[in-house]
Amino acid sequence: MNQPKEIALRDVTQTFRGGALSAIGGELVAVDRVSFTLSSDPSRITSLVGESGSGKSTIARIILGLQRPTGGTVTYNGKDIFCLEGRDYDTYRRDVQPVFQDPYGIFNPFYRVDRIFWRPIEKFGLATGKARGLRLIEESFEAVDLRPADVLGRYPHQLSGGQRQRVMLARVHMLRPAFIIADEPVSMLDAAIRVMFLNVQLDFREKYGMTTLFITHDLSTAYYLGGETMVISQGRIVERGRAEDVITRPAHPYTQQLIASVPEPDPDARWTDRIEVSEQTAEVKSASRDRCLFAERCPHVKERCWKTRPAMMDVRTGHVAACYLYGAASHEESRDAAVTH
Amino acid sequence: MRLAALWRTSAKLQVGFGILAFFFLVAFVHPLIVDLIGRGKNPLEIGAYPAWLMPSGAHPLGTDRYGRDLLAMTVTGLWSSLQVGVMAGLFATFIGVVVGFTAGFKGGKVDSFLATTTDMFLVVPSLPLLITLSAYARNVSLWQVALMLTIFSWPFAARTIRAQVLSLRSRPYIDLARANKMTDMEIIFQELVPNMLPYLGVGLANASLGAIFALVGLEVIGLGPSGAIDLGLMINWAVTWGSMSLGAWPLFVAPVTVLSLLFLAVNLMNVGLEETYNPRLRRVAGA
Amino acid sequence: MPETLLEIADLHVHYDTVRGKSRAVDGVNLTVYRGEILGISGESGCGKSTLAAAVLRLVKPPGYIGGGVVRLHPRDGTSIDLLSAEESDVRRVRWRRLSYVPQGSMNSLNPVMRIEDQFTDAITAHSNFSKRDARRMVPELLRQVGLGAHVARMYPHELSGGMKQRVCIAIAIALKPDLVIADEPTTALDVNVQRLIIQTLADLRDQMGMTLIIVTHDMAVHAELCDRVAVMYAGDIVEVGDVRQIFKEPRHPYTRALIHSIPKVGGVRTRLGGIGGNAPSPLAWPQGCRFHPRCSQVMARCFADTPRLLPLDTTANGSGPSPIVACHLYPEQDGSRVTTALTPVPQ
Amino acid sequence: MPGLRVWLAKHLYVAYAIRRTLLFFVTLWGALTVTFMFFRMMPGDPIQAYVASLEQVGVYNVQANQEVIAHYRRVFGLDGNLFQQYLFYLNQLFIERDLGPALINFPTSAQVGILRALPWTIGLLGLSAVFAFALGIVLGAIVGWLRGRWYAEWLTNVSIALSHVPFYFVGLMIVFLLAYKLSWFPSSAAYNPVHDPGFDLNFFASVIHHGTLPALSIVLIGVMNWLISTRMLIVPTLGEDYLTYGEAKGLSPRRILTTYALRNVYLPQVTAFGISLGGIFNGNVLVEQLFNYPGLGSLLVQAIQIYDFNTVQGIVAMTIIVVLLANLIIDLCLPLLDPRVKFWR
Repeated sequence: MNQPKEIALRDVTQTFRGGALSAIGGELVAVDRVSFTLSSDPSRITSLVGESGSGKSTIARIILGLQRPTGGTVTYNGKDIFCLEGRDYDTYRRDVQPVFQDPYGIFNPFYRVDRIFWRPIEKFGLATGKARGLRLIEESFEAVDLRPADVLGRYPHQLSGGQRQRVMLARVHMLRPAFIIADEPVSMLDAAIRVMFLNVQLDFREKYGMTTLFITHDLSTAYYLGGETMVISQGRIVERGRAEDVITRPAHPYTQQLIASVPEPDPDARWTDRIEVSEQTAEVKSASRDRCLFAERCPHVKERCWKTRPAMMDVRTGHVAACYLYGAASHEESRDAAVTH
Repeated sequence: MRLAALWRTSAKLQVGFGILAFFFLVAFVHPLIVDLIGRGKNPLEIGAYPAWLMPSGAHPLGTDRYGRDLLAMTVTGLWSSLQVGVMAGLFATFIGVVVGFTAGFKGGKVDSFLATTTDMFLVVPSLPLLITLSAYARNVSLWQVALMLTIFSWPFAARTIRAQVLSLRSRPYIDLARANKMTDMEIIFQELVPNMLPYLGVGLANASLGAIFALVGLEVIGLGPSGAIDLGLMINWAVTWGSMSLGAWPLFVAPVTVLSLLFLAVNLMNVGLEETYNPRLRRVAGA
Repeated sequence: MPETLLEIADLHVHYDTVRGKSRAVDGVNLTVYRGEILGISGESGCGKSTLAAAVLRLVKPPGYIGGGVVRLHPRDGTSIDLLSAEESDVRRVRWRRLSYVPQGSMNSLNPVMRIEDQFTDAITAHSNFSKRDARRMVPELLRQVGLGAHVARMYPHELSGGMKQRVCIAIAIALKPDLVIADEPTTALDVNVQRLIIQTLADLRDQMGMTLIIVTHDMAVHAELCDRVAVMYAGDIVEVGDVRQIFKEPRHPYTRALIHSIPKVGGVRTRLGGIGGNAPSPLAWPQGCRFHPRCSQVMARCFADTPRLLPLDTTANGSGPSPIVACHLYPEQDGSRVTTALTPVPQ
Repeated sequence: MPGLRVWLAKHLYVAYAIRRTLLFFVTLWGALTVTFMFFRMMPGDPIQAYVASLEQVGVYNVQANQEVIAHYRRVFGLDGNLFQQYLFYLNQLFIERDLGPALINFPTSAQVGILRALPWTIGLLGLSAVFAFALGIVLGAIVGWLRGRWYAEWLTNVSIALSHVPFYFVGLMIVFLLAYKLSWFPSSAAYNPVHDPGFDLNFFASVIHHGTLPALSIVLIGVMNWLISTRMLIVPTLGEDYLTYGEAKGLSPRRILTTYALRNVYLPQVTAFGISLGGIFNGNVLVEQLFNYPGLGSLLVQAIQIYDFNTVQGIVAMTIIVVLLANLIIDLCLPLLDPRVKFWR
């Protein structure tokens, strides 16, 4: 793993059109010009936090090459991942591996669970011969606190949710990819197994130097993992920085409201103020998208917020937020500036 | 659901498959049965035996107007009906699989085009066209009859397979297969097809049955394309010769019972498969 | 002693599945007092949702009630054992005395009926209101959960998850019942909607004096909302106590591990322990104390006999009603059994 | 243009109706083209076959007058290349709405015969199909709701056994039993010729009396078919969350079955009904032939036997139009059954 590997997203956009949506007149913009970079050196856990429908899962599918975005590019070491051929495609698949959300859907019910391991071993040539392959699998089982006897030779419906998700982790451990794209892997697990899962995720970074993009809607999980945190809302990255900064000293009004709504597991720290959330029904939001999308609900809304989309402004070193409270540059100006220098 | 597990949990599937297997067995060994009855001479020859014999030891189903043994005729008729049915069923299922998989897997414009085309064929009433075809194209071979029947039975297979593929395609294990660098073809044959085997099997049975039903329909109104003896022709003879009024019930009852049992068998398999394969149905059934 | 509203004594709920008999709820004893919010917590598969379904008598085949008594003491009616009473009697009690906010509230609303019809069919079924009067009550009920009157004419698929949940709450309080049971009311909701739901449920107790049972695995929701919390493990209750006692001085090793494995936002970040091993299967609960395979303070006794749910004497560090624990770490002090002797009921 | 899209967004039903109507025309055009191609690609030439049959009757000396054949060919729109024939075919169908001379009662044009036979088929087929559908849904719901009781399971198993037996099988059995053995009902013709068609009571009585047997053979099997499919749909619905919620609300079982379970089953079943019409027409052809009921079915068989090309082509086109129209009407009524339809179809 000598020279650093990098996945770079530039202005990635995904709009859904057609079918029912054309009946609603227009399209749904799921991801709206998102740019960020994941680097394998230094290996780091980046959590992408957002509500359901904010586009975070769509970004995961785009990075994994499962869905071609309608705009912008995703490059791996400079080359567009949707135009990779031959060796480049192989290395990309080898270095970027997923961990999915639904433990019940990740196994093909027709085959035994072992196939999850033998397919990549054959495809990526991890081990020649059955014996060496088996040793590789047992080694990975140790790392995720699973006994091979409980799992190997069984069918998916014979395993519990927790066991299944740990099998996925064992698979990732065996492959040792440079990047793990984990799409809400813990949201369907109980507290006890969830913590164990997160600890293994931390080990992957410390021991094996794997960089993880961890997608979740749960702020406490993001905080527990540390590393870097990005907050996404309605398809746009609104805030980005070290986990401690973003979660304990949130800059963007949206993040502040999000943090305030997380219930404290402490009876003495109950909420005292009441919140009034104006509920938009599902009908079309007609206003144009070239503005700050949080303007309707933002306590500090200004004239400029309605005019143009804010760029990412510096709040403190390594902590940026897309809000005019911290600067005046609009998204367009900053993008042109970025292109020139 | 593993095939073995599927087999054990559904009694309906077992009974249905049992009946079907029995009929296929009888059809395969029909020359032996015919020889056994004929004891040397061909029981299907005109004038082989006295006409309108009632069922007896030598002739379990009696004889028809020209003294031909009915059991031998039923068995031979079964063989040709099944032959045409299975051939048409295979053609129809093959086209259905190709169309269903392309539409379901590709999605987007290809899917909407193929779906509309399938609906087009579904709406066209197939029997009048088949009748026209058989009226104009006299004495055609079994192969051509099977092809004719296929034209209008492939949409049914295509529709069910497309629905299946659409529901399976969005499962996470398909995305995982892509992450394992598996190509589209590998995904279809290694991930999708195994899960759909029960549906493909029953789909084939349905398509074949539909073809037999259409062919028998043609023959009952005397417009059967080919001259070979088969169950439909026997019913036609029974009706035109008024065998019921002559009290020679076997000529009518034998083919009708065989065909009804065939329908029952396929139906049982359909219901059995649906009950064990549809997770929501199973949840309610407590499995 | 606060007034008792609901008594559950030795309740058993079993399922006959293909793989054998599943003893989802296995001898639960619990008392609910009027005007409080009782939280029922525990990992998924511990039987808390089955318990709620049993109290509402909604257990459907292949599940069945294996035994036990669930006695409801409504304010103005005669008390009724919900399990043994006639179906017609139970149906009279439903919604007027005892109502329910369903678990999967995302698809609990009938997709082909307008929201107001979902209100009126419950109201007209249990009161002598006509359909028109019932329809007039709807806007007021919607306002109480923060929804506009226009929602009444809409269909479920036009509402967001949070709105559907609040509609279910509004329907539950339509006839001012004595007890509302909410099963996982905040799961699968976004954070700010979750907070709104918690606030709405708290209002039911504070402003309308209703009694609630909240079933959820999310301990933080219990902390924000409940007065007392019962922790369930492997089909039985292992600890019941005041919410501060449960969070600050948890007695049972399982409760302690549960509290310890909640990631917090803010504060120093240390690695949490979590609980080793796997959740036990209801087809074969472990012998003796069911937590012994995963318990850090397991003793010889724990393998042999199952500890009984007993109140600890509170004189030592009395803080509110005495905590009730089922663990051999706390040898039986005063030997009095909890809730075995039901309060005498005037026949 | 964008203004229209926004307006459509407000009036979802109109957008849905436009989409379905466009799809109707596309499918109609496609189906008619398929039948056109089918007739043209058939082995053998309809005119030759017709002339050959005349020759057997000894009416024509074919070799002598080739121009007779040329004349027939032009009249039947079979001259010129394929594309010209296609234009002639479409023109016949939609613009002139005259299908050309029929051979059945030459020279009256084909659509006269077809339009005379259409009401009988619509009456027999339409009524019995709808009746079988309604009865099937109700029985299916009851059997689904009472699953486990012996009579419910017994009825289900009988239905499974008989639901796919073809109409004319049942027709044959009914004729044998009711008409021949017990002779309660007449087994042929649409009405007693004694009464001339008109709006008097006994004409209707005899129509119903004659129509009972053919209708019965369609209804009997249709009911069982719909019973099975409804039960298959309603059993999982009984496990849905909103049903448990209805029970928790303490609603009466009857109300839960109708407004909660059944209303969610209407949508898939009504759509399936639309699609099944094509298939029902197939069975109907044979039933009409068996009971020589003067509908499109028996007209078709007559036309085939004398190679009446125009009538056959007209009947097929008419069936397609009728079935597709019925489907369009059903599609347009779907949103009333289930409001979500406007969104995802």
